Amino acid sequence: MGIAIATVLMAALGLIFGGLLTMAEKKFHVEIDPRIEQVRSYCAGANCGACGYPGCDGFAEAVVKGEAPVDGCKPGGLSCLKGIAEVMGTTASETEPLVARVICQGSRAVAKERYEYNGIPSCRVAAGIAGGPKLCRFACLGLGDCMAKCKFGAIHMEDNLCVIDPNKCTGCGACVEECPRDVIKLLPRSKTVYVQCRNSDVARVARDICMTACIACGRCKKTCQHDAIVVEGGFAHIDAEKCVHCGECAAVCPCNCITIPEVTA
Amino acid sequence: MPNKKKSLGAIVKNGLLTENPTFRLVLGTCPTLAVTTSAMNGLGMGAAATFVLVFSNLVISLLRNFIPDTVRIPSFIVVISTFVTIVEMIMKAYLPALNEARGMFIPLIVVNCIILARAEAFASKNGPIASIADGLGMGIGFTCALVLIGCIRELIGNGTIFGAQVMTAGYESMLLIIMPAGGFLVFGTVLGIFNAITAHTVKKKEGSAA
Amino acid sequence: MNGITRILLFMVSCVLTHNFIFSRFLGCCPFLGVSRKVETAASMGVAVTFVMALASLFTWLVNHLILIPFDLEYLQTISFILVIAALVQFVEMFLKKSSPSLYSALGIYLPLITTNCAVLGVAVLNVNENYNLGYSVLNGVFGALGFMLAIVLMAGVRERLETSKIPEPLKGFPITLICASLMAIAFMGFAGLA
Amino acid sequence: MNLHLSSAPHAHSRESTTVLMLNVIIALIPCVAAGVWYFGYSALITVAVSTASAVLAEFIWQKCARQKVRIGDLSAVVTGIIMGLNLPPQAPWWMAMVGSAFAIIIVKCMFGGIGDNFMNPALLARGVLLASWPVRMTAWQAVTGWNSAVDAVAGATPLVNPSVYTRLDLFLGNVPGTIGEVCKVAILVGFAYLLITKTISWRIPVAMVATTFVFSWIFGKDPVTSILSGGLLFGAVYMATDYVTCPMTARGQIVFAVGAGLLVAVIRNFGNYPEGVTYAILLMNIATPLIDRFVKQPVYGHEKGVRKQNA
Amino acid sequence: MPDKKTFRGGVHPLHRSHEGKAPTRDKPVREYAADTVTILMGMHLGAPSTPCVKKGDLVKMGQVIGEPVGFLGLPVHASVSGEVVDVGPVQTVGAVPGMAVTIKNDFADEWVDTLEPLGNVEKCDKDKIVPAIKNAGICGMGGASFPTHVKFAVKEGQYCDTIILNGAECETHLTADHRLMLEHSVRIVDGLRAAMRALDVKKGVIAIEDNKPDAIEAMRKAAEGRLGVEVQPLRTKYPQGGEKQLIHAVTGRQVPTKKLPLDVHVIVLNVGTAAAIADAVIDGKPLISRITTVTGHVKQPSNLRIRIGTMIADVVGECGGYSLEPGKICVGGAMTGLPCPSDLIPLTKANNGVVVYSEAEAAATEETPCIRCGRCVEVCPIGLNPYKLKYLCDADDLKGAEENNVMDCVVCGSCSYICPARRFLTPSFKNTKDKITLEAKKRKGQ
Repeated sequence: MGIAIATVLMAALGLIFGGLLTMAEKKFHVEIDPRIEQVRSYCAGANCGACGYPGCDGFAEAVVKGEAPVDGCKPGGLSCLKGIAEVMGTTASETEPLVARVICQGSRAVAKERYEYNGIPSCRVAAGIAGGPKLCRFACLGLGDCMAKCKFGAIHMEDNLCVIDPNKCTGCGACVEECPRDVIKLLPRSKTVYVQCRNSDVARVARDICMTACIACGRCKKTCQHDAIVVEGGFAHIDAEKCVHCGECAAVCPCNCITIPEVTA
Repeated sequence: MPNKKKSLGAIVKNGLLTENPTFRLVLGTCPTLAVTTSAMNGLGMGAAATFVLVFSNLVISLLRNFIPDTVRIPSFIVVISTFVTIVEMIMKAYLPALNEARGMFIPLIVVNCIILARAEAFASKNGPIASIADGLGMGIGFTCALVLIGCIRELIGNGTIFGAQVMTAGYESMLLIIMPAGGFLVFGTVLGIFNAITAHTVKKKEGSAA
Repeated sequence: MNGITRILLFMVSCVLTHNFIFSRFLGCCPFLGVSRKVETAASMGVAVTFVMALASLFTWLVNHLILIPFDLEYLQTISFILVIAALVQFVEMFLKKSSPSLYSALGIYLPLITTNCAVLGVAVLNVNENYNLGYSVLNGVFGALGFMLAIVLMAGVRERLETSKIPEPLKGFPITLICASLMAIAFMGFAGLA
Repeated sequence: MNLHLSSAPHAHSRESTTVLMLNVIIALIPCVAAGVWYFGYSALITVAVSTASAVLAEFIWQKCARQKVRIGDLSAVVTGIIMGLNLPPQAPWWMAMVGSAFAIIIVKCMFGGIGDNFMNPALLARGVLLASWPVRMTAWQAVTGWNSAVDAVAGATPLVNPSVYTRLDLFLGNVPGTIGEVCKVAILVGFAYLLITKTISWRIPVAMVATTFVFSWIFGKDPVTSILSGGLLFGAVYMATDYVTCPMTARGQIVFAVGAGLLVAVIRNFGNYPEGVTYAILLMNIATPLIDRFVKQPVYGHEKGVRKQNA
Repeated sequence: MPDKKTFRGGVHPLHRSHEGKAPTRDKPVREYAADTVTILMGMHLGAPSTPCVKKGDLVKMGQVIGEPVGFLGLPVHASVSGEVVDVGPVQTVGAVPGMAVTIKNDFADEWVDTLEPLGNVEKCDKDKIVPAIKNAGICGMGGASFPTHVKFAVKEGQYCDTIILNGAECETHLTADHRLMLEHSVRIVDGLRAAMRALDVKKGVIAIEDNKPDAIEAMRKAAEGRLGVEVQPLRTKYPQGGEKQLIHAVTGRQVPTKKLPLDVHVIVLNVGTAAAIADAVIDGKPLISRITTVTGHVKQPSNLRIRIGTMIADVVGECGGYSLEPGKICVGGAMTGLPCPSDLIPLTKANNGVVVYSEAEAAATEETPCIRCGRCVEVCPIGLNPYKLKYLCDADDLKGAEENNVMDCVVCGSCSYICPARRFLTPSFKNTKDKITLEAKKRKGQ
């Protein structure tokens, strides 16, 4: 008897609640696009904001609504791009992943200082005080504004200079935005040969304030067999399209402005 | 992430260490805090939870293809509470002392987050054998954590371990540790030490790899 | 002691002296999980209060109108949890519809109200202590308010901890637990108030 | 010319963390002296042990955690002295050590060190000791005089048995109690010093004591005896005013102090404990982040009526 | 008028050494003309002027050498007569070098012949006053260097009922305004009257901190019998001379957030600016010289009337040179002064002082953890929570900082001054304000 009542009771309770919940489910139903969840799962998940949306959730929603580009998540890299493209039913245009490079080698030893800065450790503040502690107005100040912004721990400060680990860098560009001196540039990952200076002063001045300043002597241009180098605005530029990474220009540079960073897998 | 290719041993180990429910996932904090005033209490609670985990995982895994998504959680809870009721009856019959001491927490196994979390995260997606292994691993992991915390609290707060006098006669036990505040404190500190050790080993591994 | 004083003291005891978190260890999961921001903590507190009030009412009714007459006390756990699960599911759907922001803020913790042991705990307590209907509901409401007080205070403290230089291994749950411990010590001051 | 540049301001007040802590230490000296006067050398030893272990605990933690060692800021010394003054005179040395170590390591260092503890370390440690060894923490030694051997003659604290002691006894400190709290004269001297050096403001101590006074009266106790007995004055002057754990704004501090004063009266009159100062301040410490959040001071240009006035 | 009005909060910097003013406050102003002057084109807020002379040109005193650019533009005048020896960028205290005209002084002090004096301030044509101010190149001489004629541009629907002359000089070390008020009190009142007439304002208040009783006395005497001019003593407290604080203290009104003093019908002028207005109106002379306090570790701290564009090295030389190895040289007082990278920096219209600090005074301070003492909250004249803002700024939470009213911060430095933990409060807030402004600009640009 007890078993019977128990069974009936449980069944009845189950039925009543089940019915109530089914009704409620119908009444309070909210449509959520399942694709949002899927897109979200492919994102890098750092909430870095590089895409311009409030966090990865915001980005995912925008992608599904068609507001954000499929390749908006730079930190996620190729796998993310492919994944999102698959969800959204478009094919991924395979853009070369970018990586942030520091266009300055003005460490404490080579770049002369205007004064000793002992205020708040912020490049932006230091840059605003009498033209900044380094004499070169294009120099990295090395106080770490970019480091604070990097969500991926790819940046550290060494000897008054910012150093970016290309293996940790996702090319999100947060540091580029933050740098008050525009010392950091996003370059295609394969472009390992580049000029590490953008001082536009005349050669005499540039050489005087920094030992590793580009003096626009044009030797690299003469050496380059692929016509990839132009000297413009007081310093040399390398055209990524034409450059074959032979490194011959680096060998002749009198100021060691062009270096071939180690390529690590 | 549940992976069907994982060996059973790996699943058990997962519950014991990698995803230890108490120290890694920080689930089921209420019983962890409430019953660990002595090592024995911890062991009893752990055993009860393990029993429920194993059987509810098994049943849910078997039923996983029949339960509609909307009533998933209620159905899991029904299964779990059935086994809890069984444990409750066993406790009353065979371990009246423990039941007297912390009896209120036995029905609360139903709402122990570990069990529901495992049902959601593992049993509803995996086969019965794997689910049993998972339940066993998680259960034992949980039990170990409870016993560890129970031992520490019993030792400092009462000078004994499993009821046996350990501290010398002159020891004046620190009552606070077996009070609620002490539960939070010991759990938090052990958790911190656990984290520190893990971080240390991870660093070592990275160091040796590089 | 007259009736009103007794009820008042009972309320004080529910909120402070026998605080669900600090002296009964009930509801620790959401207490640790949803106490990151004061606003979320407060809304969680409100949700729990609502569910607990309903739960203590319905479980009392189920217990006294169905289980006891039919001599089925052994079904207490299972039928209580069913009532609670249904209630929570209902609240969840309601929130999803009426306040999506609150819903997304509470996130995965809304289903976990079901597994908030405070809710089942209050039902079991009511049975163990043999409270009548009025006291059961009072116990539910004021116990939940005690929970809310604890979680909001905790959230305030945790917001402050955000800016603290807490050692790496202690960040997250460990420091929260230690916080709870220190708060529990302070709450001991209320001992004997009721 | 070797110029150092930094942004304005280029001048700085002479007060530093160390100076402020030193001020508190100086203000505590009368209390220590009074404790020794009434309870003998053992009181001095207790305070010394607790201070030494507080400093040592901070030093060890900071070394182990590879943090910068900051014992030079003297905050650990303050915590240690207050811890010692919060103990009964005949407290064993190991209790002073446990209390100080708990205060420094668990309440302060684990939360990030100076400035990051959300509760007063010394007070919380007192709460811990009170919960752990209630008998030892509430067995009071009668006043013995400065050079007597430790010979505990148990006496009831004035809170338990108010009629035994006159108000003058209470004021001068000729009563059993913890080392620091008994002598109100010494506390007031310390308070005056803190006010003169502008180390603390008058708000918290005055508002807290006044609130307790009023509510003790309402609850039917002799208000003067109430504020003179127990650790109220000591707590209000030295512990409720702890920078780290009280609200930042003037309004917040008043709310804090009134809350603490009310809780003291409530716990003393209705709770289990004869003394509520410890718990009252601790509870308000917990509420401090919320007070800081919700009790705001007017902001220039945002005040009510500013817009209207210019309309 | 009730005496000694003030505002909420504030600090008493260096009060043990009379705000650092003791060495110069009793020193009468000395005329000084340097061998060469380097006149910056960008001395005022707004776009720098365009140089309209070239190397080798001979210029006379008061001749326009820079043409105004844009709405906030001001002309720049030669402050000495002589030959232009260079036109090009020079190092400044700002982020980038500034265009400047360098003139070699021939010491003839020959004025240009195009001056147009308007005569008596009470009788002249009042519509010509504001153009005269603009043509004289007058900008705020208290430090912010906002073009004065733009302050007088009262828009449709706005009106001004009070002009306040700021003679508070609450900054440390500086005594330039103090000496000006003692020695040229009538000129100041003339300038105020000219401004009042130009805008039909009935009330002019000269506000002076009570640590300058002689100046209060002198100004009272000068104001006697002048229509609507009053002298208001203020309590000595920093930043009493801050525009918002001054308006609150004198009128009891608060400038609403993101609004200007004109929105509460007030215009605030520095006393120096008023004197310059008087010169421009009565004599038609442009702003080519100003009083600057040179103090700190120089051999003879003095108040000098310098020609605009004089190098710091020259004024220090005039004061006997450095008395010890300088560690820091700032233009302006200790609370808001700008640090100079060398002493080869030309002084501008806004530079009311040069302070030389020793190396010990300039040594770096270590930032220690906040002890939540609440002193920063107590002293903030705006009523902000600097301790909280600092956390938000350090975490780069611009939105949070903005919600906590960081944009209302006046960067007075009181919090940094008082902080016992030596935290870099003010610089962080300034940095965050700059970032927020930049973000807003970017968003607008999009």
